[in-house]
Amino acid sequence: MSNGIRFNGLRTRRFYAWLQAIKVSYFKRLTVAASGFIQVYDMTSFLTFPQGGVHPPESKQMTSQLAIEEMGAPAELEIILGQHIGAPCTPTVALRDEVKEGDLIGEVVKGLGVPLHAPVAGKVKAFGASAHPMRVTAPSITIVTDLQAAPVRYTPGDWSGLSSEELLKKVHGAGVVGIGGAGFPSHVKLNPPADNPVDKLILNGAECEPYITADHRQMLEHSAEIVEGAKVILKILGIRDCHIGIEANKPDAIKVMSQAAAAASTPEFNIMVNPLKVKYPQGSEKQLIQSITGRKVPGFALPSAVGVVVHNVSTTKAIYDAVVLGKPLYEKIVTISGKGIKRPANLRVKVGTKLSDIVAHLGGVTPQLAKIIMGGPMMGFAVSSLDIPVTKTTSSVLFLAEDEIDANPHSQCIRCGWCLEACPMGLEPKEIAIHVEAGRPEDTGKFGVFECFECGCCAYVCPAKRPLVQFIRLAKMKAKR
Amino acid sequence: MKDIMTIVFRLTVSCLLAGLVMGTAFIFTSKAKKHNEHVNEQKVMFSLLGYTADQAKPASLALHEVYRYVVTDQQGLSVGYLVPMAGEDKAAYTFVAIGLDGAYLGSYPVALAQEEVSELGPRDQAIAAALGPEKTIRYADETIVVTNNGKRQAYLLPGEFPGFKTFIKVIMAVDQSFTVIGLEIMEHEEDPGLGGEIVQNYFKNQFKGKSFTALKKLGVAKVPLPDDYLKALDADKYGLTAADVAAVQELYQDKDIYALTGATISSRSVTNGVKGIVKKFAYRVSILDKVLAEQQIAVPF
Amino acid sequence: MATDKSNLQLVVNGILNENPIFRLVLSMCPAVGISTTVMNGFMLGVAVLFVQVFSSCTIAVFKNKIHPRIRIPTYTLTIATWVTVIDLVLAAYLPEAYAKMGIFIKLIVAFAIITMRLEMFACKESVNASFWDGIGMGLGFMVGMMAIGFIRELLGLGTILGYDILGFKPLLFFVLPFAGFFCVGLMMAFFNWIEIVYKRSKQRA
Amino acid sequence: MSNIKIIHRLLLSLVLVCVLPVLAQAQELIAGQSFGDDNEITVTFARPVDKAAVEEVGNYAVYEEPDPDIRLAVQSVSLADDGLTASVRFAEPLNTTQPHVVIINNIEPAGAAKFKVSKSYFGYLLSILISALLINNFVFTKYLGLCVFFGTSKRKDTAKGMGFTFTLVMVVSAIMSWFFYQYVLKPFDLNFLQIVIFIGLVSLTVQAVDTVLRKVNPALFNSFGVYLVLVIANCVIIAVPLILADNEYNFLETFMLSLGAGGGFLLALYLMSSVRERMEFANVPKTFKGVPIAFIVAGQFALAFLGFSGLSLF
Amino acid sequence: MGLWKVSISPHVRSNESVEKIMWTVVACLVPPLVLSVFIFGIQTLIITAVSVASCVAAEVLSQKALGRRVTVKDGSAVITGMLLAFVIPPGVNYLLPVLGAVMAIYIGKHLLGGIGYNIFNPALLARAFLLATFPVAMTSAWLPPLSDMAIFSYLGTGIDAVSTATPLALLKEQGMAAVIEQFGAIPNIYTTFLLGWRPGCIGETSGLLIVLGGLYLLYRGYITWHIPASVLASIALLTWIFGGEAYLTGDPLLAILSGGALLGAFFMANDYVTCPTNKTAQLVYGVGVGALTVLIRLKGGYPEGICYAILLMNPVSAVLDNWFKPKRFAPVAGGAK
Repeated sequence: MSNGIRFNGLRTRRFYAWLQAIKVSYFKRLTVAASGFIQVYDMTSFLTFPQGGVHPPESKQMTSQLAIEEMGAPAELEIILGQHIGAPCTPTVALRDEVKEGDLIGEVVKGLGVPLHAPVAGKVKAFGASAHPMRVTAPSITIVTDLQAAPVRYTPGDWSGLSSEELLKKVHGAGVVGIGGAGFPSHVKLNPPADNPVDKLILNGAECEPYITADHRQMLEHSAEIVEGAKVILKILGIRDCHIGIEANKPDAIKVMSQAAAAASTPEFNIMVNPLKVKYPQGSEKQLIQSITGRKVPGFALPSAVGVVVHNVSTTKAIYDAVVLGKPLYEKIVTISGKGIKRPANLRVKVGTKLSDIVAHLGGVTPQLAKIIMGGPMMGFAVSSLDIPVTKTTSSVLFLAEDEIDANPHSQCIRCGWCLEACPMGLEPKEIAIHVEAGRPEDTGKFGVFECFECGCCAYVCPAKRPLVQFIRLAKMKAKR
Repeated sequence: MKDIMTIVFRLTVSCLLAGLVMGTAFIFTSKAKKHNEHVNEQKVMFSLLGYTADQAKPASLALHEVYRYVVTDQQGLSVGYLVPMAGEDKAAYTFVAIGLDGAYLGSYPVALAQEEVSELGPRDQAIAAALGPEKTIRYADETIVVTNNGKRQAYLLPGEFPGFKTFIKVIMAVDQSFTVIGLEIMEHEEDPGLGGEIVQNYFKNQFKGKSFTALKKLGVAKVPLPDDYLKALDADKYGLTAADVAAVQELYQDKDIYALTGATISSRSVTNGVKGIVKKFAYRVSILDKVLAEQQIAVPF
Repeated sequence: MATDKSNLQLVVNGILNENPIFRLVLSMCPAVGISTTVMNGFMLGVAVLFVQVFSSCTIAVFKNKIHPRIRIPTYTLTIATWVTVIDLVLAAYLPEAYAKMGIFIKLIVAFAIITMRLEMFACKESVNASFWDGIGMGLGFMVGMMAIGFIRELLGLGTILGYDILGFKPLLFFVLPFAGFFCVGLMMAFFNWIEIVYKRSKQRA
Repeated sequence: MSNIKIIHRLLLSLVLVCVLPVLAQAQELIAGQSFGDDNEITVTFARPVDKAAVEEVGNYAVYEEPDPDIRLAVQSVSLADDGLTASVRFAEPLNTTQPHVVIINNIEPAGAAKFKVSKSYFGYLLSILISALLINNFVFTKYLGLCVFFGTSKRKDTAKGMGFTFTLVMVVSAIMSWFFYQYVLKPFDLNFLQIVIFIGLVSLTVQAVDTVLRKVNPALFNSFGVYLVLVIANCVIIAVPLILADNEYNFLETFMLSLGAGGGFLLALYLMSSVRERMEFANVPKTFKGVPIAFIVAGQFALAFLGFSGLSLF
Repeated sequence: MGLWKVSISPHVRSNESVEKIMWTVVACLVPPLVLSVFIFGIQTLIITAVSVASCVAAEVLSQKALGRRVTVKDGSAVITGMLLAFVIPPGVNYLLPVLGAVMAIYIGKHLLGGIGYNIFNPALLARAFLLATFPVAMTSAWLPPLSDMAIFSYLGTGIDAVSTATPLALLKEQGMAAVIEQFGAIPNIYTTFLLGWRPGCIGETSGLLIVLGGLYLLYRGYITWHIPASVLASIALLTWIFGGEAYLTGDPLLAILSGGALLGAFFMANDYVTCPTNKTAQLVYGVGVGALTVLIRLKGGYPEGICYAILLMNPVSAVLDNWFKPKRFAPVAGGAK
């Protein structure tokens, strides 16, 4: 366990994590109670990846016990056309068209992508540009909600008779993308290249980023649906094994999911839950695959290269919705947390809802608010405006207060080497940063700068508070071949 | 081809020119070099004997070099001394061979010019020629006997011994009863500021006046140098008169050598080295004297 | 392509603009190794001056006779010859100083500065110019060595040319051999600083 | 890289070939002998010997090799229980830099056993090597070769190439110089030609290495060739023959000295270049940029290398 | 709506910082200092104060002179000052640490680019400098430990009159018997040395407190076990093999307790800036430090070698960092794409 005693400033917190695990992990409770030594042993016996990683304060207690709350449709929605990796959608509606909830409003004409659906019934008001956390602005469709329209009811249908192609088409048609991460179209993932036989499905329930509890609540409240979705995926892929990886700090989810998995497992479908050690970035695809299967995905390759397909639990739920209910993906569970918001919550919001509406729904912000982040605190984007609409991939919006963020100025690198220890990819962030600082970003290729997925572990641990991720991004930009 | 010819030709010419220049320089300087080589050493020797720039040496003072060799032949090892002969003819030398037990083995006249005696190569050749082919010789060391008006006054003993780092080369002067008259460090590579302090008066002058009996059991004391002794040892610096110095010296005559602070090993090496040189010399000179007297070999000392 | 500089300019150039130690950064070994006293610097300076002047003149005299393909060997031979001469002379007439400088006198043969001046200057210029250039370079080297020697002797031994100036030894450090590195480094930086300040004042003017 | 490895292996095997014969010496009755404490000689016999004869102090005659007429006083002799190892103690500390001759009379029916105790020659050779490599490192404690040292220590690869080239040229030219010195200069009293001859031999070696490399291994030549010219005008190279002529080294010692000097230069260059590559990113004051700061760093290296001073391994 | 901060992820940072690390190290160095007052008298406190003050002053002046941000608050100069005082004898002139501070901070650190860019450990560099410049004071100003809490008794007295030898110097010059004669027989000598009642440098003697401080740093995760363990283990092992009259008879425990090995292993060798970052490299580095220490102790010109051993290994860490790279997570063949 190379990182066993690494980031020890966090030792106290880790101890609490132990306690938490002890309190509830019923299947290990007996051994855990035996002795302190076995406790440590027990902790490390959870699956994990061997190299790097950090354990930031989890801060999940603010929302982890809050049930998913429906947030009604706001008066106006802005639906960004490019919500996935690939080409943005082209609108299929015209100005002032009436749309119903779930109607197709955008489609990809050429290239990779999924269709877009109307989250509400209403009227197309404008084709404009919305604020976007990464791209400043992005083309969008504005829909004025018809507040009188009744919500659509979906009923489960039988899917067992459908072939894998038909299932895939349903997934595509519902506009399902990987909603835990970058928004990769799910139907592509479900159709791996033929030369790489896939034998394992992994459902990612790690949710390793601090604060976020959307997947956690999803697993608690929709365990049966997730398991059913997993079965759909297994059927599409034509395989038997499904692992659900859940970090050990969500013992209730582990319990519920285990029960659901046990109930759903048949000779055909073998679904099991793997508790994972609490360590960031446990939920990163490569790390998760290594934790559960021990396989290493080579650099720049897809998980299918090692015979694995990974889906987020929420994506699985969306696939369930698409296939079983026939409901397109236009709602999203978003964790709203942080000391900067009056009432933290796990909200089910319509895609296209603006942050300002959410803030209004939750009673406004507190005076301590210092930073608003879309996504997790480790990899999310700080935003400067509340006009940004929620997309399919938004899993959380954090309103952080001054004491939750770090605003210290950075100093020179002291070569402590902590970033080397923290990097899950085995890179040398300090060297990359020093090269970039000295104006030689083109030399950073040899330190593997392109393998970096910007998990932020290095910058998190850096005692000199150096903006290492920033340097790395700069290096990536400048060192493009 | 023509190119190569010119190159070869010009190179040859330049080599010849260079050789000419160097050869000329060599011829012009070689004599001065021989002359100047030992000037410094001689100066040190006279200063050890007490003759400095102010106090010129008397004309009656003479230095006689005795070279010791180790001789190997069928019988085994023996020792030989190249001694000058007394008399008007200054260029006469004899090689006196003595067995390891002190017995006289024979003497061989050596044909050697006086200027050549201080040079290792010609001297070795001359001795080898005198001894005959079946004996091999190896140069060991040299001693200088100082006479005044034909009477022995002192011995000058050059020698070297291992110091803390590399070898320490010294010249020391002892009188006829082997009491140390003076010690001069010629070469050393001890640490500057630590062992390098052996060249300082306050260390090397401590040996002055140590009698042979005191020397034989001389040790090193790791205590600070007393103030009065320090002043006496460096009399020039503190402006002490000779009488004062003598009085203090008397006081410390039988004391051990006070070690240099932080350089006990260097101090001890010098002490042991000096001890060894004098002890060996005293032993050898008694044997040599005995043999010379027995065999009635006339030497100028 | 004769030089357009006067004799005096050539000499000054060697001492200031193209000082072999501080500006050209050549022949650093003696500058570090034996620059502990002014006298040492002076003695080695004299030796280098001699070799430089004589080599420069020799090459300048024979510059038309030297085949370009054996240029470097010829330079080496010339320098080696004159080094041998000065080596013999010093060994014969100044044995004490010779002993102090040890192997460095013989190593003048490998000083890059001399070869460089032959290659850059003497093989193109007249005997007269070469002579003055040789003087300049030699003096430059000597001045550099003496400057380092001055600092090291003053700070290390408290003396200048053997005369007691301070009456005590401030920092033994400076006469230790390796202090040469620090002295040369700091002095170079000092000259760089002067240059920067000079340039800045010039710009302002 | 692989070329460097080949050279490395070559040098290593050369060392072994030169050193093995020295190791393979053996004595008859006396199986081993060495200096023990500062006043002790330890003797190991090949077969059990008579305890009384061995422990009889009067049976011993011991002297330093250059002083056969002065016998050292043996204080006591004790034979260990195994009957093979005897410890001879002396009244006074021994001067272990000199070989000591020990004669033990009446120990065998055949008569006396005579043998020499000295520090092992192999150890002496190694100490020459280690001394040139570390203790008297040519760059940091002898201050030679600084121009090349500062010039080529900017990049690691250059430094490595330079260091290996130096070592090669140094070993070859030193061996040639040694032959020349021993068989031409000394017998004919031409010592004053030392400088010319040695620098000529160095140039010749460089030229030879250049030609041979170009033909035999063009790849290696491409990586080393550029440095070869620099080698000629360098005092480290010429210093080795001068030192060995001064100290009258024999062939093996010459080899060890040149190898150590070359290795030491390589070591210094490699360390310095690694450090300087790191220094490139440092915010060095403007006036110190470049050579001055390299001097300061080299001074700090020299300060650290003081740690080796006074080191005597064997 | 107010203005919110915008920056690149990650938005949360661990609460460790350079200042925190440095000041924790300073805190760990305080107990040995306090003990040294009782061992060698109040002047150790004065020397340390002078040393720290001059290091801090040198840092401020250097940074002002070089036009850099003054970062004296981060405590690194304080550490250098304390460590410098810890490695010089307790009986030296108060001027020595001032000169040492200039060497350590200006020449050793700021000329090379400031914190993070020094190649050699500044405190040890200064010690080597002082040892070369004031060889007598640095090798002989050892004080015998006080037995009666008379902490003012050495003030103003001639140090020459009381100076003594360190155990290692005694061991080197006169052998084990002399050490036992002066400090007591074998089992007792360990406890005496562990508690610090022996001549030595100001901070190196109180072994127990140094170990405790080191363990606290280990617990906090500021240092890892690799360097201290490999340094101490290699010193112990090599001393055991080569340090005795015959092979395998050396006294490893004495070797660790009698010199600066503990201080070096816990507070000097693992200085972040000058040690390698890779863990394997750190092990190699530690063994190198240990081996050189034993080499210098047994065969070298100094009784204690850890100072030079660390200095000699410092530049090697640049090499080791190049040799030992972290294990990449399945890199693509042919290097970076």
